[in-house]
Amino acid sequence: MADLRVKIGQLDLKNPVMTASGTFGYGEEFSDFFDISRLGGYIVKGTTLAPRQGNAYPRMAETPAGMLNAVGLQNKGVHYFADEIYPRLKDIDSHLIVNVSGSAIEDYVACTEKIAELEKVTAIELNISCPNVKQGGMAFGTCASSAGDIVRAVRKVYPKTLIVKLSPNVTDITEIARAAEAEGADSVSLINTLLGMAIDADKRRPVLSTVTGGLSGPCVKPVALRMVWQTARAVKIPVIGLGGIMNWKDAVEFLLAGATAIQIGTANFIDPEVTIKTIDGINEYLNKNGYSSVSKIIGALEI
Amino acid sequence: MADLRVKIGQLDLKNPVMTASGTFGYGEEFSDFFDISRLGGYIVKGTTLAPRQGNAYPRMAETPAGMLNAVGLQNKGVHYFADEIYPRLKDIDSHLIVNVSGSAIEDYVACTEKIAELEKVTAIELNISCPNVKQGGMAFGTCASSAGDIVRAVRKVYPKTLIVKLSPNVTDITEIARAAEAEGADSVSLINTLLGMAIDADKRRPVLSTVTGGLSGPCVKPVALRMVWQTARAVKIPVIGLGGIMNWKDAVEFLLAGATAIQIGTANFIDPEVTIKTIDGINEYLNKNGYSSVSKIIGALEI
Amino acid sequence: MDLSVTENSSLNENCFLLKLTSDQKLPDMLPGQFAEIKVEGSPPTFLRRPISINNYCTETNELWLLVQKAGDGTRTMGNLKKSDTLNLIFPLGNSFSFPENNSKSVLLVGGGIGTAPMLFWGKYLKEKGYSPNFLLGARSASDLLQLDDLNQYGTVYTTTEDGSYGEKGLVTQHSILQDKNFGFIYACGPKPMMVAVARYAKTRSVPCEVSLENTMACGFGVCLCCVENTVNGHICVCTEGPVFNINELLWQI
Amino acid sequence: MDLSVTENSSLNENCFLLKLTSDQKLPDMLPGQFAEIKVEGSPPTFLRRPISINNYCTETNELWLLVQKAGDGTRTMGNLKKSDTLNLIFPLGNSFSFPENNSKSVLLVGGGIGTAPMLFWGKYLKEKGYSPNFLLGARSASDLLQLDDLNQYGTVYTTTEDGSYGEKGLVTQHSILQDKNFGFIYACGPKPMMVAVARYAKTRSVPCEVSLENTMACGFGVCLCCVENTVNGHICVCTEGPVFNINELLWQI
Ligand SMILES: Cc1cc2nc3c(=O)[nH]c(=O)nc-3n(C[C@H](O)[C@H](O)[C@H](O)COP(=O)(O)OP(=O)(O)OC[C@H]3O[C@@H](n4cnc5c(N)ncnc54)[C@H](O)[C@@H]3O)c2cc1C
Ligand SMILES: Cc1cc2nc3c(=O)[nH]c(=O)nc-3n(C[C@H](O)[C@H](O)[C@H](O)COP(=O)(O)OP(=O)(O)OC[C@H]3O[C@@H](n4cnc5c(N)ncnc54)[C@H](O)[C@@H]3O)c2cc1C
Ligand SMILES: Cc1cc2nc3c(=O)[nH]c(=O)nc-3n(C[C@H](O)[C@H](O)[C@H](O)COP(=O)(O)O)c2cc1C
Ligand SMILES: Cc1cc2nc3c(=O)[nH]c(=O)nc-3n(C[C@H](O)[C@H](O)[C@H](O)COP(=O)(O)O)c2cc1C
Ligand code: FES
Ligand code: FES
Repeated sequence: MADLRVKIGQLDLKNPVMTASGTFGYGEEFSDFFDISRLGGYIVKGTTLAPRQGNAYPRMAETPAGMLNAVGLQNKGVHYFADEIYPRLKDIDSHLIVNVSGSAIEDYVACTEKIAELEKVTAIELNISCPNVKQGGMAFGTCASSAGDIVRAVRKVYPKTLIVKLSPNVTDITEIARAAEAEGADSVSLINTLLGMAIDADKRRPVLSTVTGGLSGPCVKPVALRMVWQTARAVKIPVIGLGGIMNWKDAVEFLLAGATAIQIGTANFIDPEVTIKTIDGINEYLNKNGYSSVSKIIGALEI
Repeated sequence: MADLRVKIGQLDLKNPVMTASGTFGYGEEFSDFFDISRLGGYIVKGTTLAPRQGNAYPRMAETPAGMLNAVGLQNKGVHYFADEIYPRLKDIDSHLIVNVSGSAIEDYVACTEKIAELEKVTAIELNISCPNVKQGGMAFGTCASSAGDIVRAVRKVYPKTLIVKLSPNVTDITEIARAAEAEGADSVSLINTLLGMAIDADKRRPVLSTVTGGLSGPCVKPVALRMVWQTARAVKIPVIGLGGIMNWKDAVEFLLAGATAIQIGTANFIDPEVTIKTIDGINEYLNKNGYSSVSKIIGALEI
Repeated sequence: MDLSVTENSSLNENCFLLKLTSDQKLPDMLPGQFAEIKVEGSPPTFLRRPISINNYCTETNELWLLVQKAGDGTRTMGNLKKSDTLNLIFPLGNSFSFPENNSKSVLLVGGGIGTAPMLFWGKYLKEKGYSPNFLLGARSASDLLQLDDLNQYGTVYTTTEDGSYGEKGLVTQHSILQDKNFGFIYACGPKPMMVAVARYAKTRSVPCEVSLENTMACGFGVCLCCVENTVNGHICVCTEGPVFNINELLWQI
Repeated sequence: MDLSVTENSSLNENCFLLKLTSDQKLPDMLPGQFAEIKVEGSPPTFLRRPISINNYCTETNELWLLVQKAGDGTRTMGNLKKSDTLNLIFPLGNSFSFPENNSKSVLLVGGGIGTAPMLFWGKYLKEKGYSPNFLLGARSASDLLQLDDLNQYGTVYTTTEDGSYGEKGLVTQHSILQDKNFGFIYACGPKPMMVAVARYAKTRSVPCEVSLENTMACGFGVCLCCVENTVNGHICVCTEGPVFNINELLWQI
């Protein structure tokens, strides 16, 4: 057994495999499939200060090797999370990370303050990259100065590990990553979804109620890998890589490109046990190739 | 038979189906498969002032529902094109469009001046979006002011139809499109390839000699459709849509999203007759749905 | 869970019946529930495909799926052969409810492939002492599926749009709806049909449940892609449905 | 062009031989040329797959492909059954050249699946009055393919790495290379093997052609993805190859 441990900010992860926000519910839904305490960490649904109904139906379109979603951050708000959901999750032996979303800086800050009270939430992932809400999310993530502003404000109220989730819908993702780093982020995770669109030619209408939505799945993997590689060379804080990871081989590619940990999103829908298989697969890869620990392959791409 | 004619700048196209640069050679390679004069237009290889060897091997990686290329504008230069290739193409009854590429403004201008001398080249497509050459191409296409500069310089020396090909690797493609329009472009075509990367986990190396390359094929279609839709609403000049079109249905989606014409790239590799099938399919779609002309569905998406 | 195909029979040009089994005992399941199916060898089929449980035979440890070829995913499933393996996540979703009143005569309405969940539900109702009546609507005689199977568990009424079998017309025009009273109505099929059935039920104050479709990415409640707007807000069809009481819905009925 | 499968026979665990035909007369083709094949039902296989023409029988109007299961694309091709249809673009590429000198004895070296083009070329050479000698190298006896077919057209020499058939060792260690002289050498196989053969040929001043692989997107010269760096610059393997004279290459030999 290779040493799979990695460190993100103050977190010691037992392995580099986490779940991506919005694709893993609150984790409980997966307890029929495997023991979720095996995960390095699990990032729960995008959580906002106030409850949100999300967008109208239809919210999903299948695309070549991927899907578009337009969920729009449906959730019952941070107080419901703290009161009703957190108590059920807090004793699971893995890192519970909350994805904090919003539209205004004050909301992000207030939501974070509430989360900061929850002892067993060991980190937040600041979602400044959701393409599916009208004002918000993505607007912050597509401009270095506003990304810096929001990270600064949240950092002030959050002493634990702060991960900033970046949008791929930008000219230069390293610029945003550096802005987050400069304001004290402990890590950046990327990529969130690419902004895309699907059209029903017969009905002559967009498939999604919101016209555009977020693209995820293997189709985005080449773009995600490239951005992770660029970002890992541009910042000193650890990078968490995601986007289209379907198996251990994809995960290894992200680690080689420079990611210290990875997240699995859409693949959970197709194989609920994919995360566990990925942990096992990384371990086997390391053993087969004679690496004693996963840290040996992080950023080890030979150019 | 529906009326398939569309107009791009000064060009009257017999139908809205063209081929994408770099995926159709000089057209001649396809004459075994069909009569290329049936095409609305055909855009030949990226052509530069001086000959270029292109990048080292390997130049290609297959990806989920797509491919990465790192050809790097291999071509024998505009003079060779004018002397050796043009004479063979000039009598084909379709619009011959040259994709003009380069790294410095002066080269673009000089290359364009040479092309302007060739009577039967009825338009150029200015490629400011090639991700595969070190200095060049894409740098212009990812910044509105430098895009404006180059369009202005080329417009001065080129009185015929000027199409500007845009990069999708930007935060806001409409900004670049508007800059091109403001400097007198007759049309914009989009998207060029998304910058991506592939890694060989076993060899722990990038698959491409250039590390990163350009992503094309159905995997990029949702992003391309979204950008075409955004751009068609942002500019008055006609938009030419491309990115992942594999069949008539995909083509109709781009037309509905606001494209006046479309280009087919990667699909030519898989089915060399795809362009002809697409023309026929669009015609059938129009007939079946009672449209007398293709112009009736351009931008006709119901939101 | 990997199941193995014991039989794949074509019922007409577009529909086939898959029978599946396993070495292990299949998990308990209820009528109205569905499975999420991984289709192998179909390039455009990235996500799993939701298919209702058509029947579950505890004796033979068999699960039946009644499938219509809608696109490449279901077409590729149609090529499965005896002994092939199919990966299913199941059982998923809620199930139909028993009538709360004492009325034993209930109506199960299926439009097109919407009959799929009704065989299992009818069988189950019969076992619990109810008298199911099946009302099926289809375009043409050959689109009426599993009539013999359904006949074992209740009376079958049919309509066809072209009049080639049963009464001519839409399912909601069948005379039985005027002639008989039912204690509960269950419906599955195209939305306009379900709306019409719901309207009929509401007018007569008969309790009514419908089984909804939606575009699903996961099928087990984690993606939130499959919502129906209800009196309780956006609710996932895959976990809190697919069966809904019409009183919960915000349909114009 | 759509061809139909007349036979698919498994030659060992990893390799199979596909025989294809058409109602129309197949186009003329030459040894060394290849086909680009559209694989249906393999989700990861987006592009066509290049496969050499293993044999072409004008009498039976049959085309043979000898294929090794390398990944999902070739594995899926391996499931093809009699009467299935396969879409090919062919013939593509250049072909082997005849010796320019008068020597009639030539050597055709195949490493692993690299023997694929050699059957057709050997047959062709024989028909034109040459004496082909086949030298095949493989890991083990079961990896030596089509020996009977090759025997019809020339003498077959073999090496296996484990010594289970023929001489033990690598193809380039076979004694025939010391014992006989050849007027031309043709090689196809893994690059290290081809380099070794090229070195042997160069040392002895025997003309030599090798058939190269490359990652191809189109196969007919329009994408420029498949270049080999040569004395004439970057050249497409799919149109100006796959067969190259070793003098054109910039290999370290
Ligand atoms: C809870 C539930 C139970 C179902 N039970 C059955 C059943 O028992 N038998 C059966 O034949 N079908 C059933 N369906 C419908 C079935 O899931 C779709 O027909 C199938 O997913 C189509 O896949 P495809 O790849 O063949 O077609 P695609 O190419 O994906 O689509 C073909 C057409 O079907 C539509 N479609 C695709 N996916 C869905 C979906 N999830 N819901 C509704 N429409 C869709 C598309 O919009 C398109 O018009 C059920 C759906 C749900 C949600
Ligand atoms: C001109 C030419 C002729 C060929 N003739 C034959 C033949 O007669 N019989 C035969 O079995 N194979 C032949 N090949 C190799 C064959 O094309 C590959 O094995 C096949 O494309 C692999 O596809 P896949 O989907 O099964 O595997 P993939 O999953 O795509 O790949 C599996 C492995 O094969 C490698 N590979 C993939 N594509 C190619 C390629 N185009 N060239 C080289 N390596 C590749 C990959 O890097 C990977 O390591 C030929 C290749 C070329 C270029
Ligand atoms: C249905 C769905 C819902 C999502 N919701 C969120 C969310 O609430 N917050 C967030 O930061 N990202 C969200 N994402 C993005 C994913 O976390 C992830 O960044 C993206 O899907 C790319 O990874 P993948 O290709 O592995 O899915 C969502 C993605 C999907 C598919
Ligand atoms: C092999 C290859 C070479 C290309 N060369 C060029 C080029 O020379 N100039 C250019 O503007 N675009 C070039 N492109 C981009 C295509 O023209 C097109 O914009 C892109 O592939 C998206 O369309 P598609 O998905 O239909 O292929 C190339 C694409 C490929 C795949
Ligand atoms: S389909 Fe994912 S929540 Fe219902
Ligand atoms: S494979 Fe496209 S040019 Fe050779």
